[in-house]
Amino acid sequence: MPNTGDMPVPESPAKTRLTFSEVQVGAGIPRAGKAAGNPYLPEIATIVEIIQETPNIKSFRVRFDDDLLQAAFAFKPGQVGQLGVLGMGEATFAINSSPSERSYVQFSVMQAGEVTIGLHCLNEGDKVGVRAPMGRGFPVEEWKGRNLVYIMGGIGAAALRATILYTLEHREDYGSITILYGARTPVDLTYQYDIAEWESRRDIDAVITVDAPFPGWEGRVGMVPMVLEELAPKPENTIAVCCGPPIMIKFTLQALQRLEFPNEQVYTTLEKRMKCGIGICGRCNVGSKYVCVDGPVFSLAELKELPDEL
Amino acid sequence: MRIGVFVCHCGSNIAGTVDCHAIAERAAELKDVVYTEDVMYTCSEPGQAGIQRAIKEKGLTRVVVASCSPQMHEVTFRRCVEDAGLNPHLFEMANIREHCSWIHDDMPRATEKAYDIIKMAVAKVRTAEPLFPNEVDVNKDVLVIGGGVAGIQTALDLADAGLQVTIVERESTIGGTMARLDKTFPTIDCSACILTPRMVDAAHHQNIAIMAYSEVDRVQGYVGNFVVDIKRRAAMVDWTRCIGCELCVQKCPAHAPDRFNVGLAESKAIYIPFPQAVPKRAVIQTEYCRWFQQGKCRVCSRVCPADAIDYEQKDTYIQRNFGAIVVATGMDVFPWEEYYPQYGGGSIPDVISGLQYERMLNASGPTGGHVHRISNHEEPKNVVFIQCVGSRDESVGRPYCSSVCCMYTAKQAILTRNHCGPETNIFVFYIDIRATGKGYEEFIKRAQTEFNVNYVRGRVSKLYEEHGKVMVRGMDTLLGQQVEIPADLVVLATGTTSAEGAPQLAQALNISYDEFGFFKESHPKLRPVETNTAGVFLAGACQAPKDIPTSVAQASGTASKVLGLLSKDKLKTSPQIAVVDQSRCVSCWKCTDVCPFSAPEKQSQRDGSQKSHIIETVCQGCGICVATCPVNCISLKGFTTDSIIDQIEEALLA
Amino acid sequence: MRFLPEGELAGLLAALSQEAEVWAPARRPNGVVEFQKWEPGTAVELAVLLARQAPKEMVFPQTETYLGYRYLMACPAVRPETPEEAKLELEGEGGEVVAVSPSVSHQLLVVEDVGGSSPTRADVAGVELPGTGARVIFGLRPCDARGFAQMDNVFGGYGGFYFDPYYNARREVTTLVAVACANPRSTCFCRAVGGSPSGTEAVDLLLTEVDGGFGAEAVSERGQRILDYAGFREARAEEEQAVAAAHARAEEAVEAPFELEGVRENLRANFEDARWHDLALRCISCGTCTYVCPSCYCFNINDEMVEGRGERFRCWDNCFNPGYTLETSGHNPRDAKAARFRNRFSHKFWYYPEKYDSLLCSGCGRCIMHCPTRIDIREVIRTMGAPAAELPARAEEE
Amino acid sequence: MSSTQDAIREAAKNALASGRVDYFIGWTQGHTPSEAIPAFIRRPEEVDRLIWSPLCHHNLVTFLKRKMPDPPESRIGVCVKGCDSRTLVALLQEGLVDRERLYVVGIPCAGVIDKRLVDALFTDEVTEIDFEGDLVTARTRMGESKEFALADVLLDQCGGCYSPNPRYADELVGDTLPESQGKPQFPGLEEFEALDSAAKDALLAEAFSTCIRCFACINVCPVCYCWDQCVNRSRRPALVGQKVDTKENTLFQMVHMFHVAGRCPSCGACDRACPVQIPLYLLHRKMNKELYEMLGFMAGMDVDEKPVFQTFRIDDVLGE
Amino acid sequence: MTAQTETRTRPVKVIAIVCNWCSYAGADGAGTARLKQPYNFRVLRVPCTGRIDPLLALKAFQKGADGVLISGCHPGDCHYSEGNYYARRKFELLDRMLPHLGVESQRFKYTWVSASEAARWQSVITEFVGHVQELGPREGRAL
Ligand SMILES: Cc1cc2nc3c(=O)[nH]c(=O)nc-3n(C[C@H](O)[C@H](O)[C@H](O)COP(=O)(O)OP(=O)(O)OC[C@H]3O[C@@H](n4cnc5c(N)ncnc54)[C@H](O)[C@@H]3O)c2cc1C
Ligand SMILES: Cc1cc2nc3c(=O)[nH]c(=O)nc-3n(C[C@H](O)[C@H](O)[C@H](O)COP(=O)(O)OP(=O)(O)OC[C@H]3O[C@@H](n4cnc5c(N)ncnc54)[C@H](O)[C@@H]3O)c2cc1C
Ligand code: SF4
Ligand code: SF4
Ligand code: SF4
Ligand code: SF4
Ligand code: SF4
Ligand code: SF4
Repeated sequence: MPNTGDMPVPESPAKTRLTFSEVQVGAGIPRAGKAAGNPYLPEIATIVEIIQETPNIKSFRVRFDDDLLQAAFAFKPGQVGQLGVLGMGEATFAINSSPSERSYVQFSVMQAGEVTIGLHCLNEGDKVGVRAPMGRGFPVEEWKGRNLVYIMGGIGAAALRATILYTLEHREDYGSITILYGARTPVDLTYQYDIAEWESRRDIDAVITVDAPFPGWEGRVGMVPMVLEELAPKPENTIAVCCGPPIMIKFTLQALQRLEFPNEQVYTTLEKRMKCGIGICGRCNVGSKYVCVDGPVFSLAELKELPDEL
Repeated sequence: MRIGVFVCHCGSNIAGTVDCHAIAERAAELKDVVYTEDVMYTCSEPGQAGIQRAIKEKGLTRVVVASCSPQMHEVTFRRCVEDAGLNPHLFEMANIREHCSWIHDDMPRATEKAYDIIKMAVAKVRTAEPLFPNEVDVNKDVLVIGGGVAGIQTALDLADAGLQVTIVERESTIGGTMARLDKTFPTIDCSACILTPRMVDAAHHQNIAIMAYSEVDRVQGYVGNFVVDIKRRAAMVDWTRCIGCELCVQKCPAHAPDRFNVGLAESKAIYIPFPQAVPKRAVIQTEYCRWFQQGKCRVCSRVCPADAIDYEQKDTYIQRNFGAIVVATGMDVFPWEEYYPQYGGGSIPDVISGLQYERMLNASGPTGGHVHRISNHEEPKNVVFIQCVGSRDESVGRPYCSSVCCMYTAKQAILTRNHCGPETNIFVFYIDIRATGKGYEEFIKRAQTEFNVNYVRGRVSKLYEEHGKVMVRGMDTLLGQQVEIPADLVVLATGTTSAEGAPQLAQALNISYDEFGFFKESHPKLRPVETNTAGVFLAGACQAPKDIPTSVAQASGTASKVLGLLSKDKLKTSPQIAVVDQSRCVSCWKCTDVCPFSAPEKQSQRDGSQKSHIIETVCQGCGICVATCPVNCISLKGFTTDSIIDQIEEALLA
Repeated sequence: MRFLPEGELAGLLAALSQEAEVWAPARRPNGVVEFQKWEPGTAVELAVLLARQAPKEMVFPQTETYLGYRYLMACPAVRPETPEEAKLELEGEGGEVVAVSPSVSHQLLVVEDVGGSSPTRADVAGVELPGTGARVIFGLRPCDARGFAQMDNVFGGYGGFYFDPYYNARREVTTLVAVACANPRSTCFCRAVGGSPSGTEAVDLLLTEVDGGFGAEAVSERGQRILDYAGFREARAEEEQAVAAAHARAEEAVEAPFELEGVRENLRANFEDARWHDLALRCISCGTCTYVCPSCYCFNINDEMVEGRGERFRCWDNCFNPGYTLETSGHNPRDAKAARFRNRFSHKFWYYPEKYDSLLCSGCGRCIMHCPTRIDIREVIRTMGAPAAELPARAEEE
Repeated sequence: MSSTQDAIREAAKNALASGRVDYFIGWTQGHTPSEAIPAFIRRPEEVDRLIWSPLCHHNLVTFLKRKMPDPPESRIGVCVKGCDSRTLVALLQEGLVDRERLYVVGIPCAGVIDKRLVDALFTDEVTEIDFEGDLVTARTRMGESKEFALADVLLDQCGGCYSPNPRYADELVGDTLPESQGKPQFPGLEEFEALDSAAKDALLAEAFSTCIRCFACINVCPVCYCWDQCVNRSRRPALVGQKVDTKENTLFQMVHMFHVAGRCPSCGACDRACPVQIPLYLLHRKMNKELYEMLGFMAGMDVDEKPVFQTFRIDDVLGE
Repeated sequence: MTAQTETRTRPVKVIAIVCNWCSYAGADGAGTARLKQPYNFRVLRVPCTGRIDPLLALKAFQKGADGVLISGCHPGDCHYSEGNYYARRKFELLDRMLPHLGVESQRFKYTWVSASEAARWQSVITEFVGHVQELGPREGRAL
């Protein structure tokens, strides 16, 4: 017999393989609507509104053409979706409308390459393909009763907006809430409409900062990690959630370490190149974890377990 | 994306062969097309207004007009859509007149073709991006390299227009070749009388700085922003003190050949080329100076009333910024001695070059304007001119015509007659006569008739000395017989050649030059004074052999080009240029190799690597680099690879 | 055990091809042996041990278009039809219309499934689709078959993951008739990864070539059905012995160049080890190894316009491809060749096992044979799968 | 032969011991004695692993190009045969490798074996190849053995090699070989050239239909250095479609071919790397023949020359 | 007519890629002079023949063109002074290689037509399309 050591080599995995008949009852396919059973086919949706957030970021509010699907569409804050322009391809974006918003689903798109340029060319009324939701959201249920610190930079706000909106809607379930949001210049701040509201609310702390002085900007100036250290949130019973460009995340995590946040209390979302979005095509792996199904949300403790290949 | 398509009938010019209404209807099916219309005359006032109205009312974001050739109306429509608030580059023209209706007569087939042409234009406009001309600040100072008549003219024109001009002249005085001439054809007016006042004007012009005895060492930057290192050669004389009194020259005990007089006279080791020199400053030619060669003397330093002599002087370098550079380095006289052994190769004293003769004729020249034989100082009885020495002669590598020799020979022949009287026999051996300028042919005629110059058609095969004469043996091809003339003086109409060091200068300036060292204009007909390097212009004989009127005319043309360039505070660059996607550039530098204008440069990146970057103001938008870049990371705005592929696809789709 | 006399082989294949498409190894004009559609007269090539490529393309084509669509514009200036009219027109053309715009837009987007080789979304479960009719892959080796088993995990929804309709539509109608290996190559190491030259994992019917014909053992019901073919007869005892002897001989001929024990842990421990760089020096980062591998399954999804129609397709991809992990910011977590290299082996012996409780290598040795510089997976595992302490400080690559 | 091998080892040892290079690239035996593979030697003690025989077909210049050296700024010693050296010269002409960081050991080469020719003579796996003068002995795993003349199994271009001696090297080992004078030969093309256009198309279509786009040909090509940015992978611009089908595969190969035009000396590395035996060599050699007839140009002959497509002559006699 | 003869006789599709300054203007001139030309070619305008990557011509064949014509300024007349010299080398190689890639040599041509050569444009395009039509459409080719 071959030496298998501690390496289990199952005889035939076929027994665990699903068949079409099983699939029809929906096993393993958590999506509703008529595309059930084929996770590759997009649902067609119509752009109902486009918001120019910054010079290179637009938010798209889309509605599924299938009203039933639109009504049934539910997701967890932090989950993502594949938004596609037919003819150009699909790309991954965080769903950033509130989970309670029933009339549309919002994605914010920064112009980067092929697909995102294609998206930026679209008008209201145009069609897009959507595959959503995907991945694992933030464990907002687990966080109940805790203080929350959101730390975000630039387009990173897109990944946290749904979560922020959710926790604000369920304000009573959480302790103190701090939102620290920074961008390179005031022009690069997304969600101005939210910012205005956050800043006016008394039950949360919203700190908005830009990297360098800017004509007309009277608010705070400084890089996010530095401002974070100034704010110095206490780690006790506090969850820190951060998202932004890689360099910002790097320094923010260091700052949190200095503030003595335990790894279990720090969450972030990973951006990896992804295509299928269902844990098959292979490219978004970090070790054996696939960002599209096991993430994009990870706690720092979970990340530390993974090979250092971010 | 919302595209509008407007199909023009152009009266019956298009509609006669193409069913414009039908294709306008069909174009409505094309992807992203949201509005179509067929119009009688799109370019007319109401036609344009219609387009503008549609842009506003239908929210068009891109426009295609199917009508005539873009060469005809692209500008019109670009302006039209721009006035309606669209970026002018989100417009595309489909040429269904010149390329369709006018060359066909079968309506169904022409209509089909016109539709394809529209599809291609729609495909192209779909990938179009809004383009904006870039603006760069412009330095308005101008550098003129070479202070011959052309350089002086350009400098004066520019200075009069208010620009600051610096003339960098290699010699210690400006003036160039013309300063050495006696009279000029075809008017036979005194060269110095025309030139000297211009030199003085230049010297005194408050907007002109003359840097004589200087050379351009290195040129960096690009149009509007050149950074030039200029080397000031050490004159061993402090020019801020020297007053040009020539005392030193008088007292200097060391002799040197007189370069200004082309060796016809001697000068001193300390030297001022000629009395009207501008600036009139002394220079020590160290190779002849006793102090430098033997370590003793210092006479000049002792006699100088201004205490200007400085034996310790070194070459100095200064850096200046300029917005434009005019090259006016002129031409040199062909070094005939090396190439014509059959003419004695310089060993026969009474065989001289045209320029030497020019000095001899000059009243302030070494002979005081007296024509005599070099060998014995006698007045010559037989003077023979030989044309085309070093011109139109493949065997010496000079296939081109030097363009001035025929004329100056005629001039010199006439002057000879004036100087030597009616007894002297004057012969001119010529191949044929090039007298194309205004009054030139008449001038030649006068030489032949009025001044009794014998024009012999034929080549001189040999010159040799015999019995104190220079025997001229040649062929009179008109008579078909050998001729032999015992000459007293032979003047070679020596051709011209590019200025010494021209190729090196061209390399420093990044401009092209031909195999003879003359600088290449950007386009012989359309851009005759520009070079391929934006902001670098040519004037005078450095571009090709020229006479004074042409040099001056070109110099003024150049000045106007420079003025045009520098009339704005900012340079607007054409937006249809190449750009590099640096994230994909693999630094293979093929683009820098092939670009005729040296637009791509190596740009250092934050990570220490170098990537190609195309200087917007320099790129002319030809796209040669695009077709050369292996990874295709350069895109030519307005003509991207993707847009070409899309058009091909549309053209081929049934 | 049943027995197929040599002369009956063509008959069997002919019989099978009555009911299914039969694919078998055969020579191409240039001499390369590949799985090709069998037609009467095609010479099946069984002497060469391994076809150039594993038959994974039968279930997982290199390029698979799964969605087609086109845009239909109807602009108001000259075409006043309603979206409904346009929709009718399209249906007339036979395309399935899955989206028609609401009245806000004048732009009609029509998505149609391209049909062809892929199941339509309406009836994913319908298995008898064009291009997915029953298939028999004949003459593959046990290691090739194991590749299918390993991909089955990924595409089959094992462990609660997603179920891939395209793969499975083909996989479910594919019957694997393997032929046991007689002369294993020097590159074979199936035994080291739990396989065997006569292994039956994922195999429906196993044939063993002996003098005079093939011993035949059905492994599955499907295989059993094939044995119904009249050309089979009951094996004689000496034939059964010959089969057993052939199995034993082949088993012996396969080396087991490394021990699996501890490999996964050691790969994890050696993740940062500099020896990865040494090993990868010779690699040219091409990806050949992954494309010839029976179990490498990564793919890419792209949209392209083909003849005026948009198509979305997936095509093989691999971790040596630079675009595989390149991120928007330009950052590439696996920019260096060594990192890409490490991923392939780690995936096969660490990541995949962690996720699917199995290995992602059947020991066929194709990656060694076809690698332009003969990178040897056995060597890599022997080196990087060993405890760091047991190896010289900086072992060289050979 | 063995003296050449000793000389290589010696050169490698010196280069390593003196600290001139960080590692040295030569050839060593593969997993069976029927194959040589590239070897990367870091320590002088290890130089005895280096071998030299007609099995050493790999063009090691490949390992000098972008992204190959590890760490990137390594100083590298490398062995080059005649044709390998011409690829190196092509890289040097364009300044794509830094010659300061190289130590190049040149080996005059009398030809290398085309192992595919040997393999084709057996059904079983060839595991051993020996050389005895001009005699080659091949043995299979099961013990079958055959002998043949070296000349019969050489790569077809090796026979009339125009330039067997390295064109560029810091040190030459082994005896220089006589260079064939006169017109270079482009062997093996006659049959292909004689086909009509439809037959050529059919031949290429069949060949390209089997391409799996593994990029072995491009990545192994020493003068293709764009690495991650190869336009064959690019989606913007989308010159080559990502679908793997005959038409796109053909264009894919055309990209490679036209991009190496003027830089490819037909070393054949791509051809030998291709797992599905697409006759890349045939086309590239044909192209080189045309280039030679067109401009008298051969790639990689002279470090100071420019590749033909990055320059021009006004008096090129081309076209009408 | 059978389907087969139909494809054989269908009008061929020719792509003409021309430079803006000379050949496009030359073609314009031909139009202005009402010089009759074949129907089945489509003109694509680029700034300079130096802009045209030979691979674009191959792409056109791959996409189904039956013939490809490249035309620019005469050598020496390039608006950018050097573009057509580079192009000349590239297209010469392409011209020589195409017959070996399964594309008959008459299906490709590179030539020079100046802005003043309207008549030359007419004869070049007419002749070229004629040759291609003689060969007929290309079907089912790899390239
Ligand atoms: C013998 C002879 C007789 C002629 N007679 C006539 C005539 O009668 N009528 C007529 O119209 N034309 C005549 N010409 C032609 C006339 O000389 C030229 O047309 C005219 O001089 C051209 O002027 P230019 O300014 O272009 O060049 P130039 O006069 O040659 O001036 C060029 C200047 O640039 C300087 N220079 C060169 N290189 C450099 C450098 N690298 N850096 C800085 N400075 C540099 C030179 O020192 C010189 O001062 C004659 C020419 C010759 C040779
Ligand atoms: C979980 C997740 C959530 C994201 N959320 C958002 C969001 O809310 N808003 C937003 O603007 N962007 C978001 N992104 C990034 C977004 O997916 C990429 O910007 C987008 O895919 C770029 O696609 P493209 O076709 O325009 O670029 P391409 O033309 O494909 O390429 C441009 C560059 O982006 C890289 N790239 C392409 N796709 C991805 C990808 N999926 N992930 C990472 N890099 C990629 C390419 O390698 C290339 O370097 C998210 C990414 C992930 C993985
Ligand atoms: S487009 Fe022409 S001018 Fe511009 S950089 Fe490229 S080659 Fe130079
Ligand atoms: S040719 Fe292309 S890849 Fe090469 S340096 Fe220029 S821009 Fe970069
Ligand atoms: S990794 Fe190599 S040996 Fe293992 S199955 Fe794949 S190709 Fe075969
Ligand atoms: S291991 Fe071999 S086949 Fe695989 S990528 Fe590296 S060189 Fe290519
Ligand atoms: S090596 Fe062969 S199979 Fe691989 S991409 Fe090149 S031609 Fe295709
Ligand atoms: S094929 Fe062209 S783009 Fe690709 S690597 Fe080679 S030279 Fe570069």
